[in-house]
Amino acid sequence: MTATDTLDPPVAAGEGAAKKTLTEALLYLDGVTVTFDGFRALNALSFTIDPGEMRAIIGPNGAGKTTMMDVITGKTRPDKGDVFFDGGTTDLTKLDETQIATLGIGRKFQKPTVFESHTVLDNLRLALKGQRRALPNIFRRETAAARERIDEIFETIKLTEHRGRLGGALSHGQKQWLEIGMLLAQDPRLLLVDEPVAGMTDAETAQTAELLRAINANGHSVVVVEHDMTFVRDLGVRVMCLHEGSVLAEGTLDQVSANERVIEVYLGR
Amino acid sequence: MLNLFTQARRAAGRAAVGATALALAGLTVPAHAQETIKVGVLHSLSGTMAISETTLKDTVLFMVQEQNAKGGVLGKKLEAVVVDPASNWPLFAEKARELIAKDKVAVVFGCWTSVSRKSVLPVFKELNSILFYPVQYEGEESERNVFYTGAAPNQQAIPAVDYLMENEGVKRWVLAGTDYVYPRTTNKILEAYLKSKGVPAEDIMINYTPFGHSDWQTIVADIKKFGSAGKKTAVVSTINGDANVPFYKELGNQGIKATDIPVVAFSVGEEELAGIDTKPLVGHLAAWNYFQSVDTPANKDFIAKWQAYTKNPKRVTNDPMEATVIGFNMWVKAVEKAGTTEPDKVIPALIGVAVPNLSGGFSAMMPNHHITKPVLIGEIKDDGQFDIVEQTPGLIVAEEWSPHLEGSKDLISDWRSPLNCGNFNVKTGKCGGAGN
Amino acid sequence: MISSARLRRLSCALLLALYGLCGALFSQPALAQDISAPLAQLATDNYADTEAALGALALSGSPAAAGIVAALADGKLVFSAAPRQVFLRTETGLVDPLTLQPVADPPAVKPVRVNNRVRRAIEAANGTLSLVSPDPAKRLEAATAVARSRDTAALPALDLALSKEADPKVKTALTLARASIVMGQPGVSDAERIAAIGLVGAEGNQDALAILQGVPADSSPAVKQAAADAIAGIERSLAMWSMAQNVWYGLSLGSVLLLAAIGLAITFGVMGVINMAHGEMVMLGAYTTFVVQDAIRTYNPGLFDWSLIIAIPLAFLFTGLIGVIIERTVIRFLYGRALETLLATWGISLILQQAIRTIFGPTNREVGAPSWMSGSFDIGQLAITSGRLWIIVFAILVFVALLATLRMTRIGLEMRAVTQNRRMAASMGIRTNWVDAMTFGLGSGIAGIAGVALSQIDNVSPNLGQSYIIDSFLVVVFGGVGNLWGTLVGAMSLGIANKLLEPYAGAVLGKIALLVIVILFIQKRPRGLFALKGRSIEA
Amino acid sequence: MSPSDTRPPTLIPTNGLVFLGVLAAVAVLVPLLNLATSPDAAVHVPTYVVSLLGKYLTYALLALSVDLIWGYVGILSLGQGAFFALGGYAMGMYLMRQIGTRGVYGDPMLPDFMVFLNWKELPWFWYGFDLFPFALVMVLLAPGLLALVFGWFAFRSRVTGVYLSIITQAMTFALLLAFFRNDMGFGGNNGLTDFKDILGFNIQSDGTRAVLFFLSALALGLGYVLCRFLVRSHFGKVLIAIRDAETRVRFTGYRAENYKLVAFVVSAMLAGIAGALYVPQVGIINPSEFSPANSIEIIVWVAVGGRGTLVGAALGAVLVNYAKTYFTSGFLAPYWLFMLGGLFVAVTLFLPKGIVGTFYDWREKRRPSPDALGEPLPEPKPAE
Repeated sequence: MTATDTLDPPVAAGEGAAKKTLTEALLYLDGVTVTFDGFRALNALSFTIDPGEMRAIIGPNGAGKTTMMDVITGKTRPDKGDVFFDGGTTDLTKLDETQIATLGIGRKFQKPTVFESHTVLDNLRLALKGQRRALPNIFRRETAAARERIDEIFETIKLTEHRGRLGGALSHGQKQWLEIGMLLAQDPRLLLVDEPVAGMTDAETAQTAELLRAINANGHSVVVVEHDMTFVRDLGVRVMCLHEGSVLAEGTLDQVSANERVIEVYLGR
Repeated sequence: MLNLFTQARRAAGRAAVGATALALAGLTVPAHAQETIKVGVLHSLSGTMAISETTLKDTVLFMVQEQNAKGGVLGKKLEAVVVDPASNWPLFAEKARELIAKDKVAVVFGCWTSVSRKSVLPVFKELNSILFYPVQYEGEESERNVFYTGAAPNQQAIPAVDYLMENEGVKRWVLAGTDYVYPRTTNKILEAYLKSKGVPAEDIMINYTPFGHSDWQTIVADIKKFGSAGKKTAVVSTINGDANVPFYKELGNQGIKATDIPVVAFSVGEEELAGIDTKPLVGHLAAWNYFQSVDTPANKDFIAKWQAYTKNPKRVTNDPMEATVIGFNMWVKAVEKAGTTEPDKVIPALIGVAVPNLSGGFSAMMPNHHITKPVLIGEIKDDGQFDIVEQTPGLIVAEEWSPHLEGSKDLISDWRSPLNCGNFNVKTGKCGGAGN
Repeated sequence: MISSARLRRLSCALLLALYGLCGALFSQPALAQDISAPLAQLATDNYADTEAALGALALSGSPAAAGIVAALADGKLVFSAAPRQVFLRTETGLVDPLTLQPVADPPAVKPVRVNNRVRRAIEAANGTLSLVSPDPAKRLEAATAVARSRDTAALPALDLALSKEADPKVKTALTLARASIVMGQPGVSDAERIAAIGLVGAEGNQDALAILQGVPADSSPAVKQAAADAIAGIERSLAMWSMAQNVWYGLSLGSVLLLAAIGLAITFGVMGVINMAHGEMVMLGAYTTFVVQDAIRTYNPGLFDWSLIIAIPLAFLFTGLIGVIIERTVIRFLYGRALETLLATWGISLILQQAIRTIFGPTNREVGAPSWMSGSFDIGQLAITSGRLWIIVFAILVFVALLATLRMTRIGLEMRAVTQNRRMAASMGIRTNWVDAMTFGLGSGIAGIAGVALSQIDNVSPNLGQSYIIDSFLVVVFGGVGNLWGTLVGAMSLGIANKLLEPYAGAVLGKIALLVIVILFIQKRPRGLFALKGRSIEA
Repeated sequence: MSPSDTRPPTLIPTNGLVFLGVLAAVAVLVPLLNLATSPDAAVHVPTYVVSLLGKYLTYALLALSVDLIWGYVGILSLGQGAFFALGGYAMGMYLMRQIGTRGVYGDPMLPDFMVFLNWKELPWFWYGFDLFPFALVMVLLAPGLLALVFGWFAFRSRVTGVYLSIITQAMTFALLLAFFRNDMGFGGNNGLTDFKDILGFNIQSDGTRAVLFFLSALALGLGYVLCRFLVRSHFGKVLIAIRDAETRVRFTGYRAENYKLVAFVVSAMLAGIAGALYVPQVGIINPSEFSPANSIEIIVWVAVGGRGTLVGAALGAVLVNYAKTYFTSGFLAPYWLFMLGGLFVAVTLFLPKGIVGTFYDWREKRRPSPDALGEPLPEPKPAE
């Protein structure tokens, strides 16, 4: 037993959502504050994600959703607060993006970001879990296992027939899927997915929801940031609403969308 | 293998190798029929040195025209081949090679900076051609294929220092230069010379600045401070080209007048002064072997023709131009003496050739491949010209190896038989420097 | 400074002149000297003779002497070889130096030649004459000259002058001069010496230091101690002043850097064009100044002092126009491809350099300084040169004007709008093409204005721009791309750091050290001094 | 058969084969035609052409080194000339020591420039350069170490884009100033020159020149193969990924700075080798090789030839330098800067992808094939 294990879960101001203790949570944020030139992007943000959980995060523009992801993935250092991963064993604020990615946190950007001058296949090859050091990669050869795994992912993201095309030549939706596929290839324990269905058709949106549920079912924890309420409903998971850098409400989608404050600042009447 | 190559070469193989030959066609222009004698001009027309060297290119073209008007040389017309080495030192070597090997020039007039000369030297030695080098330089060199028509340090620096000591009673010296070989060597020589004249070390300040130095505030203030110690102080400037204008402007701004701390420069001539308002600089000095203000009929005639040639009645003349003119005339005379442009005949024929210089006397090519020169000291006038305040009574022979330097005090050069050596050591009696 | 032989001559002259003055005051009539001998001696090409003749003239007390000396200084004193005779050249013709009557039948003449040695003799003669001058300023100058000369022979003359002097300022100067001389003289009492040391030490400048260092080695310990204390005091204060002086030099260099970089802060910083032709815009501005001055010299020399003022708008318009042309013909096809702008503008810079070389020739062109930019003055021990002061003022004015243009004018607003969100700006009816052209024109025009200022301190040659381009980029990047204040602070801090390093490391090592510092600094702040912070955007 | 079994890109694509073929032909024919034909023969290649072409080849290798980091990693180094010059200096120092007593002062130890600056002892950093293997190691080590230290700092601090470009320029400018100083002991402005022989062979003899030419061609060929090998490996794919989306690469778990560093060091070493081959062929190395303008020119070569194509970089270097040689002689000499400047502007406006890149585009258009596995076409993205 370490001292941290005995810590009581902190209670967020004005909000009584149950919090897991540090040791139980896969991801643990406590009192995280980030300020840019006087603007508080995150204001004492606290929440936890359980192993195997999928969570949807909603909130108006500027609520701090992307900054939250930046903090978790090491792109932005918080001014204050704790960010722990894997049952409190790892302090994410001490690590950089690469180390965090290696720990098993994958991230999909708001704007789909694939390697545009690589083929779809090479995009997956690059993302596939494996050797990450520079020098050994000069002489690396592709293994049969790797090839099989890539084929599997292609099946999942339904891009098999596009494998030879350049990443930059894909449609917007295809890029979104490729990026999710790349996340899968990394085999992370936690996926952070930022607006995965922006710009997708309804059919594509539904497919994406299905895809994410399948990923979650495979044991990956997922955090999805999304505005599309239909999509969030399709996911059917616990929802958290951010506002002005802290958690406004948390619960099922119905609970959250019934919250007066949420309606006021986000959903509208 | 090599043997095979040489044999094959003599056998003049006529293998048809189209692709490469085609690819190289642009580079290998067949030599022209030899109805003219070609004269190479190797001066930068662009880049940092264009400022100084362009005039020398014009001078050679002018001399070629003049000579052709007189009927050319050996009954043939001269033809100038101009290339632009673009102030790029490796390009100098490349262009020299092109002039000699491709254009088959009989002689090359060129280079300004020491480094450009050093760069082309191996080429001239290898291809056995002739270079006339018209700029004052640091000495410490004498090569069979090069003829130096500019001043060695003893033909410029030392007389200038003597003048300041005798006429201005200077006791304290600032040796300010650009950090390259000419100022370094000249200042080493001057330092040794001043010390031999009893100037204590604390009365000599040496300062080096990089090329194109433009912010002189601190250094000029230091000079001012050094000069306020109660002893008459002078600045000996070996500051190069571009840096001079801001230097003199700063002197003027900080109110250092020639009557307080005179500056004697070795790299500032009429051409450089054309870019400065000289009113604040009146009285500062320069030492050269020629000034445009030299009052001789030969010079007046030359200036008139030059200004007519350039169609610019304000075009100035300067010392390296005179050196180019002297070199050109010497080459013409030697070719006529030898009856051929063959370098192996012209090189020995050049020794002993004397041609009139523009300051009223004759300059002669000495066995060390340097020429005899008068030394003139001039004070800057407000019209950008120089007032000649002193002229050595006779001609001075170049000390290409300075007796004031440790490494060269035992060396001499003599390109006549039987010595035929550019660095003969009189102590060891051997050719080849200090080689034991 | 002044050779001792000459000093002795000066002080003798001074002495005699003073006695002459006293003589004139006490015993009428003044003895009128015959100056025909020195006049004949002036008719020569020999500097030593000229110098000697000047000395004699100064001592002569002849009323004609001042005029003759002035004429010599102006190059208006001429002589004929046979007969050996001097004349003054006036606008109407030659006149006799004594009678000032026109010469009926002028012989062939040439000017009496002047070199530094003669020039100094002229100054000395003028100085001698100015000690009897009714103008206190002239007397002050003469007193200062004597203080610097420290010639014992001048002591009696000084004592005499002191007893007559009424002006307190001149009196102080004379006292100081006396103290300086007393310092090194044998047979002076310790008390008098220590008093002198106190007086001189209070001056606290470089000259005083030199005088104090001249205390004879065989002085008593008390005198030596007093001198050592005074020297230490002066050195302390001089060290502080020299620090201030270095900061001043740094500000001056910084203002030059600011001028050179500020146009680039627009074309590169705001528009993102890696503008390698920026230096050539500066050069074009400098050449505009040259053309303006050339025209003024030819058509209206009286306007010369206004030449820079006239050149500023012309340089702005001309280089601005060139900038607009470049933008319209080349740059506009390259937006969003910053690295290709590097390539194209590099090509443009080669073309512009060669164009100027073809038109104006490869050599430097002369750009003169108007009288209000010449000279220098002191604040305490701080030497301020007017030219540099004006450049600092000018740099700040340009900076403020540019800031105001961007902040307060319609075009400035549109520029900011276009750089921040081109599509949005376009949809709001802003003619983005026009704004692009104007912005590039503004940046180029500002560079042209900088050229006007830089023509005052640097070569006006086709290579002018090349020498500033690296520093300019360094300043903009160091300050933070896209931030004008960053450029200002960057330029000033680089300038001052350079000048503070220079006395210790020398010009070259100082500059190298500065470059290394900038490289290391960029590691600490990879987006410059004034980087904009904000929510990180992806990729 | 698994669908993932797609053919990996060949090590040497068609254009590479053409390039290597031409290079091999030139490498053999030029020395042969120089040595084995009489000077009067129509097909004779004069010696000056050999050294000229040799110089172009070293420039081509230098351009290749720039293309590796600029074309494939997006590092726009405006200081590549520094690595070239350091390699050149390492070779130059060896050649200086080979002069031995044949210098004008005949000093057995000290190069001439040290003698006339009154230096008494050889500075410590000149020791070892009398040995060829040591010099060869330094040719790689000097630029490599500089790149390692500089890159380690810069990439770790995530200095990118123009900021990186400008500090590389500051680096080469600082070195320029340093090497100009005579007190540094590298011959100041004059640099190192007047070389006599290399490994005992007269450096000016036609045979030596031919061998040096051949070696330059060989180095270029090997350099090309090495670069190809690197960019088509998994390592190379990461490099291209860094160029296009560095942040994504980091979030995928790669240490982008290490990849950049390796590429930067390899590139610096290639530049060093180019410099080492350049010096004996042109006969001089001096600080002007460090000048920022030189480094910018290298970028220009690559851009003219086609960034991110390797072959294009080499081609661009040869073409631009041939144009320079051609324009700086004869009646064009006074106007050559107009031509060169005009060329750069024209290339950016009309051939934005360079000669080779434009050729690819043209070929793609003629023969549309969605499968672009052969040569990954770079989409040069704005650096900032």
